[in-house]
Amino acid sequence: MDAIPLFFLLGFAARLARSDLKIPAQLYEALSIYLLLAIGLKGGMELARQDALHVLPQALSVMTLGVIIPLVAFPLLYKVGRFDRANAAAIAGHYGSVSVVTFAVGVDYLIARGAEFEAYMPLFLVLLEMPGIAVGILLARLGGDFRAIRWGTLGHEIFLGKSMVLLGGGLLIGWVAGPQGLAPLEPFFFTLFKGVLCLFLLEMGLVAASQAPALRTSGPFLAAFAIVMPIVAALLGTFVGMLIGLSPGGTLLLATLAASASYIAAPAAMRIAVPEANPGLSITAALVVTFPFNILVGVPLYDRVVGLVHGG
Amino acid sequence: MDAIPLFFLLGFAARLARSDLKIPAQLYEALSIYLLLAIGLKGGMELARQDALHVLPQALSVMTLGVIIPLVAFPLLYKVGRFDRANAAAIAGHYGSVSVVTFAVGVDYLIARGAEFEAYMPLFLVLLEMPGIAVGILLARLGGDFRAIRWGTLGHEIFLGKSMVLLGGGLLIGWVAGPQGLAPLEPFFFTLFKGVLCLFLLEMGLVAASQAPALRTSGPFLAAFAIVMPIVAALLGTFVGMLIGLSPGGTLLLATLAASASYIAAPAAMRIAVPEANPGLSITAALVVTFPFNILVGVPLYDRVVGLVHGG
Amino acid sequence: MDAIPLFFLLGFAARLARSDLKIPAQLYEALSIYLLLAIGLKGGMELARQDALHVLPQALSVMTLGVIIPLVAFPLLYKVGRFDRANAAAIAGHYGSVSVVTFAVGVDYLIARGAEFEAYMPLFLVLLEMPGIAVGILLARLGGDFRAIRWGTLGHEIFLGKSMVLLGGGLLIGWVAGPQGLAPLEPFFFTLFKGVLCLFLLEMGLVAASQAPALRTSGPFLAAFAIVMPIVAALLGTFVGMLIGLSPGGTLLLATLAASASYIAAPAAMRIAVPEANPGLSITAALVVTFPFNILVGVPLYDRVVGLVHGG
Amino acid sequence: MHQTHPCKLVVIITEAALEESLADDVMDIGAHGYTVTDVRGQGSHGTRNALWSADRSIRMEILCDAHTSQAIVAHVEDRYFRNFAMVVFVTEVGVLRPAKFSHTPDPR
Amino acid sequence: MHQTHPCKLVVIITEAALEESLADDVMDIGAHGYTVTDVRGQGSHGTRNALWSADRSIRMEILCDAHTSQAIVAHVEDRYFRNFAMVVFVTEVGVLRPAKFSHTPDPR
Amino acid sequence: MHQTHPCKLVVIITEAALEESLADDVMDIGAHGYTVTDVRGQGSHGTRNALWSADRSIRMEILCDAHTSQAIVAHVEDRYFRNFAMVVFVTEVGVLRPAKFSHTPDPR
Ligand SMILES: Nc1ncnc2c1ncn2[C@@H]1O[C@H](COP(=O)(O)O)[C@@H](O)[C@H]1O
Ligand SMILES: Nc1ncnc2c1ncn2[C@@H]1O[C@H](COP(=O)(O)O)[C@@H](O)[C@H]1O
Ligand SMILES: Nc1ncnc2c1ncn2[C@@H]1O[C@H](COP(=O)(O)O)[C@@H](O)[C@H]1O
Ligand code: NA
Ligand code: NA
Ligand code: NA
Repeated sequence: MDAIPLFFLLGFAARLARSDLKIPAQLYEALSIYLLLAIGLKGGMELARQDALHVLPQALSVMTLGVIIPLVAFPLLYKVGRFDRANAAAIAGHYGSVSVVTFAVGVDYLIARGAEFEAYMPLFLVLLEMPGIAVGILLARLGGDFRAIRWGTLGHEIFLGKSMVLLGGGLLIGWVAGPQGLAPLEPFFFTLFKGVLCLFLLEMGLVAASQAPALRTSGPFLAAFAIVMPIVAALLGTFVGMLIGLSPGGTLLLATLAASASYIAAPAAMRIAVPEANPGLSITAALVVTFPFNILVGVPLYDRVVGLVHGG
Repeated sequence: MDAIPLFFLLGFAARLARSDLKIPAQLYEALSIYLLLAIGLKGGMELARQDALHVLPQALSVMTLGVIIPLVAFPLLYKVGRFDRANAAAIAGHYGSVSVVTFAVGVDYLIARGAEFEAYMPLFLVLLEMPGIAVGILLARLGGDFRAIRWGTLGHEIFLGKSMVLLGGGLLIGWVAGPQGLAPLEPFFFTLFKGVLCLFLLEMGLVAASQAPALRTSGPFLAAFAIVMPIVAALLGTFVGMLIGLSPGGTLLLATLAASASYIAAPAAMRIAVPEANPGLSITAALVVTFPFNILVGVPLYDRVVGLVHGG
Repeated sequence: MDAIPLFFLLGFAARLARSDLKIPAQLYEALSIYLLLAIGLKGGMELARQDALHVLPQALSVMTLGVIIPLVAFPLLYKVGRFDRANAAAIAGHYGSVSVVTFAVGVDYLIARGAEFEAYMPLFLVLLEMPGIAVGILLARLGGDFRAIRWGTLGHEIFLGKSMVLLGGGLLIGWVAGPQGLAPLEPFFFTLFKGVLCLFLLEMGLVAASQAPALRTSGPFLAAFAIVMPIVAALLGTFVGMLIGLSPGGTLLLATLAASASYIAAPAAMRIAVPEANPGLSITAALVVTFPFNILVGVPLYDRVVGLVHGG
Repeated sequence: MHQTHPCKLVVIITEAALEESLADDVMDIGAHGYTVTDVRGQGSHGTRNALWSADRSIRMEILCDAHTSQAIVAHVEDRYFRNFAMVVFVTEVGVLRPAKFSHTPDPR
Repeated sequence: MHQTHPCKLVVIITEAALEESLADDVMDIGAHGYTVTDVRGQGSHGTRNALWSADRSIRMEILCDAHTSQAIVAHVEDRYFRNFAMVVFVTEVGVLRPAKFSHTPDPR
Repeated sequence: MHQTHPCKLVVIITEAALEESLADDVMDIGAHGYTVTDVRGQGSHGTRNALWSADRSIRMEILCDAHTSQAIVAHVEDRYFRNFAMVVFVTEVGVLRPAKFSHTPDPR
């Protein structure tokens, strides 16, 4: 059996049992810096092997996907869920953006099964990180005073946030240095990747469990949304994947990205750009429900879906 | 020559010379999390290859060993050493439990010599961690008000302490995932192990030296006890190892475990369960005397002993 | 293209763009501990393969180089640059000492080109770290009250500073343990080296950029000095390299060491020994100008020089 | 007008091992919150340099009303002083929303 | 003689996300400096255990004259209280060089 | 009854490089202990963001009697103010066991 979900469960259980196990804050930072850089480097290295003209149209469609998802999520939250505009928009933004670790778990899922996929998928990960957040912020401001939007801060949060810089920077370095230039970095950034990912999932389990109690207060609708929305988004992702002619593996990864909700970039950006939104809601949905759902149930589920559509 | 003791000596010397070299607290945490998990995973993976019926009786005898050792240590400390009940019990508990790093050094000692040993020995490490601590706490309370024991906290400290969760959790994950599931984690958790261990020993040297001055105040008896006790315990361990039919290598490791004193799990548990005991005493004995003694002198010594008895 | 300078540029750019990317302080500590130890170990291991009589005379000449460089730098700063004695001496001390990371980049430069070099060069790195600092401190005190020098503290700072202990200690361990003893540490300390170095350069970029504004206040002379001095020192290093019969590769590394300015050992020592010197000046010169100059322009430049002289 | 109202600040410096139980205690006693910082230091129990787990210390500060501060001080003295490295001090500060830190209704 | 002069100490405990903007604010308002510590804790917004990025808190302390402290308190209350986990308190301390922390000339 | 007694709290914020010598100094001067926290900040010497070794700052707080606080303040001003980034302030706090922090016998 694959070890990754086990590490998450260990962390989750340990925290529920009120164990004193803690991952030091700076270790958490170090692990996420490593994961973001490594994924970016890998994607950039593979991108160096592609010709731009082939990837460009795909890239545009993928970004469109990032715009559509929050536009689907928002009405659900605002009209059905009765959240106020700010909270509905903030949560929608989290689901419009992506979870790097969920992506990594998807990649691992394919590798474990020896399945093929477009090795430059991390490019799409990078492209999907921003649009959803931007749309979420705009939705929050549609209410009225657009002037209230501090575009400077906004752009800064979106393009210069830690995760964008590491993912995008890694992508750029990998692309410039190319496979040859990265060869000597392979033992550190690629060979160790899965081990580090497991450690990070242990931490994710601890964090998710520590946030779990908030579920009670946040209400049943949000919990339902946090399971339904990923599935809907995964279908959209599958559709776009087919549309742009990705391999089954690539399609699954795009579906997984669509289904994933951001808990690093989005929270940081929303806190500054939509401060009136309650960060607890987005985090609880994204981290306590959607993240575990995706890595434990979602990925295999989406795989079956992709299998069906590709089969047909 | 093997590098491990050299790293300990470097740290020890650097600190004695009042160098400003420090291992950041969170790096120390990170290293111990890694070591505990890695050892657990290795053991679990090997356990997956065994049949329970074969291991179970061995496991029980090993746990008995964990109960006996503190029962041997306590009277020595209480009657001969004239420590008050709380301190005698607390120190006994430290020696009843085990040192993960000492075990790792023992394993490395065998590997360096290409000697065979039961690869599932980490199971015994896990089983030996708790009983000694529990016995130590009970001995402290025998004095009178048993009601004073907060069993809840006690059990919590023993079973949910950081090291138990990581060792036990790793064991479980390794056992469930099996050799196949762990294969992709090998480069991170197993290939790097010895390097990380060296870094940790550097830190152990710094810590031991920083505690060394306490030896003067804690008196000669404790110093003597911290050398005699490991030897006695090692003999008990050797005896049990023979009894349950372990290989010479396995017997050496069991002797080493018996001889080792806990400085992670026990101090944490005792501080909560036997607060009136002076933590300085246990730490000084376990860390400043017994730990260096074991990794520098003890392991080779116990190896000779095991050689004799197995030879005869 | 080689990835190393790219990581530095990424960090530098991220900081200039005011990204919130930060390398946790303790990760920075951990990385530098690793790099210092790894370089020391490597050098010691190779030293074990040499005979002392061959290396000794070289070692002495190299230490002389470390004494000469600050004596060249001081008058430039004091007379031409019009810095007061304390600042001129402190800056000179920084350039007399060396930068471990610059050395590592030089080594990587040679490896990438498959060029040969004396594998025990780290010995010279260790030998060059101290003399420059000592000379700088003496120059600062020449002004008058030599009694003001607290030789104890001074020696302590120089010989027991973090970087000396790790470099020197690593060297010793590597030398004692030898290639065999270090073999099991290779995956951790050597295989991962370049990856860790890249991460550290990312951080160096962040730091350099954060210090960049100081350039405006520190004036044009210092900026010029921070480019001219490395070149002058590199020529001295090249000369000594030829003199002691180093290979072209070894000569380049010695030139690189000479050209590099310390930003770990020297700042720490100077802050205590010459507190009246403004640490901002040395740091700005060494970190914001000289370090990037060396890794981006210097090393290839010195390589050409060495090529010429060796060719001729 | 942003007038500040008097409020007590209780500061407890002790072994990191006590963090959880202290947090539970102060909340039970009636504090509405607390802030914890990792620290190192020296005192009658010798130096605690945070070199390793058992060597770590914390600094917990609690804003509360006079009554609660009394109760907290009394509790920690009775429960922890004898067996743990610990220092406690109390000081008077000004806060904006006294109600946030006390049981008494907000005077504003 | 090392006499100390009265000075205000403003302490702000809030979400780490605000560190940069708070620093800019207090300097704009007229403080000459500030000190930041990483902390964790609990309050009306629940526990913030610094387990991960968005869960981190900071403690910023600012030494300044009464006028500036008033302005800082007013500003943070207006700008941040509604939407952020935040606690602010002010206390009186003694400093050696009052000029270092105020706009008024040094009385010495 | 848990009455508190007046005591001085001296706080020194300065470069991390001074931690060891400051600790030695205050103990020599007569303090019975101290607590150190890692901090970052800004002041007349510019920003110190703890991005790297030489950029780190510490916050040392010392509980002591008035006499000792005077001596500490005087010492650090004479010895360090000219060459180091440093801020010092003193405040009055209440402690439970004054004897723990002073040379004078415990009034209790
Ligand atoms: N006089 C003091 N001033 C500041 N902090 C102190 C003082 N005495 C003790 N501490 C802190 O409180 C902890 C426990 O104190 P103690 O119980 O005296 O060992 C020490 O490790 C210090 O961090
Ligand atoms: N009564 C209190 N005493 C000390 N710190 C507090 C208190 N209340 C809140 N805090 C700190 O301020 C942060 C935000 O407070 P709040 O807005 O009440 O959630 C908390 O996470 C604590 O770190
Ligand atoms: N007004 C202030 N309020 C709070 N902390 C300060 C203040 N001024 C300086 N500091 C702290 O003291 C350190 C040294 O101050 P300075 O010598 O003014 O650069 C700074 O890095 C800050 O951490
Ligand atoms: Na998504
Ligand atoms: Na034992
Ligand atoms: Na140099």
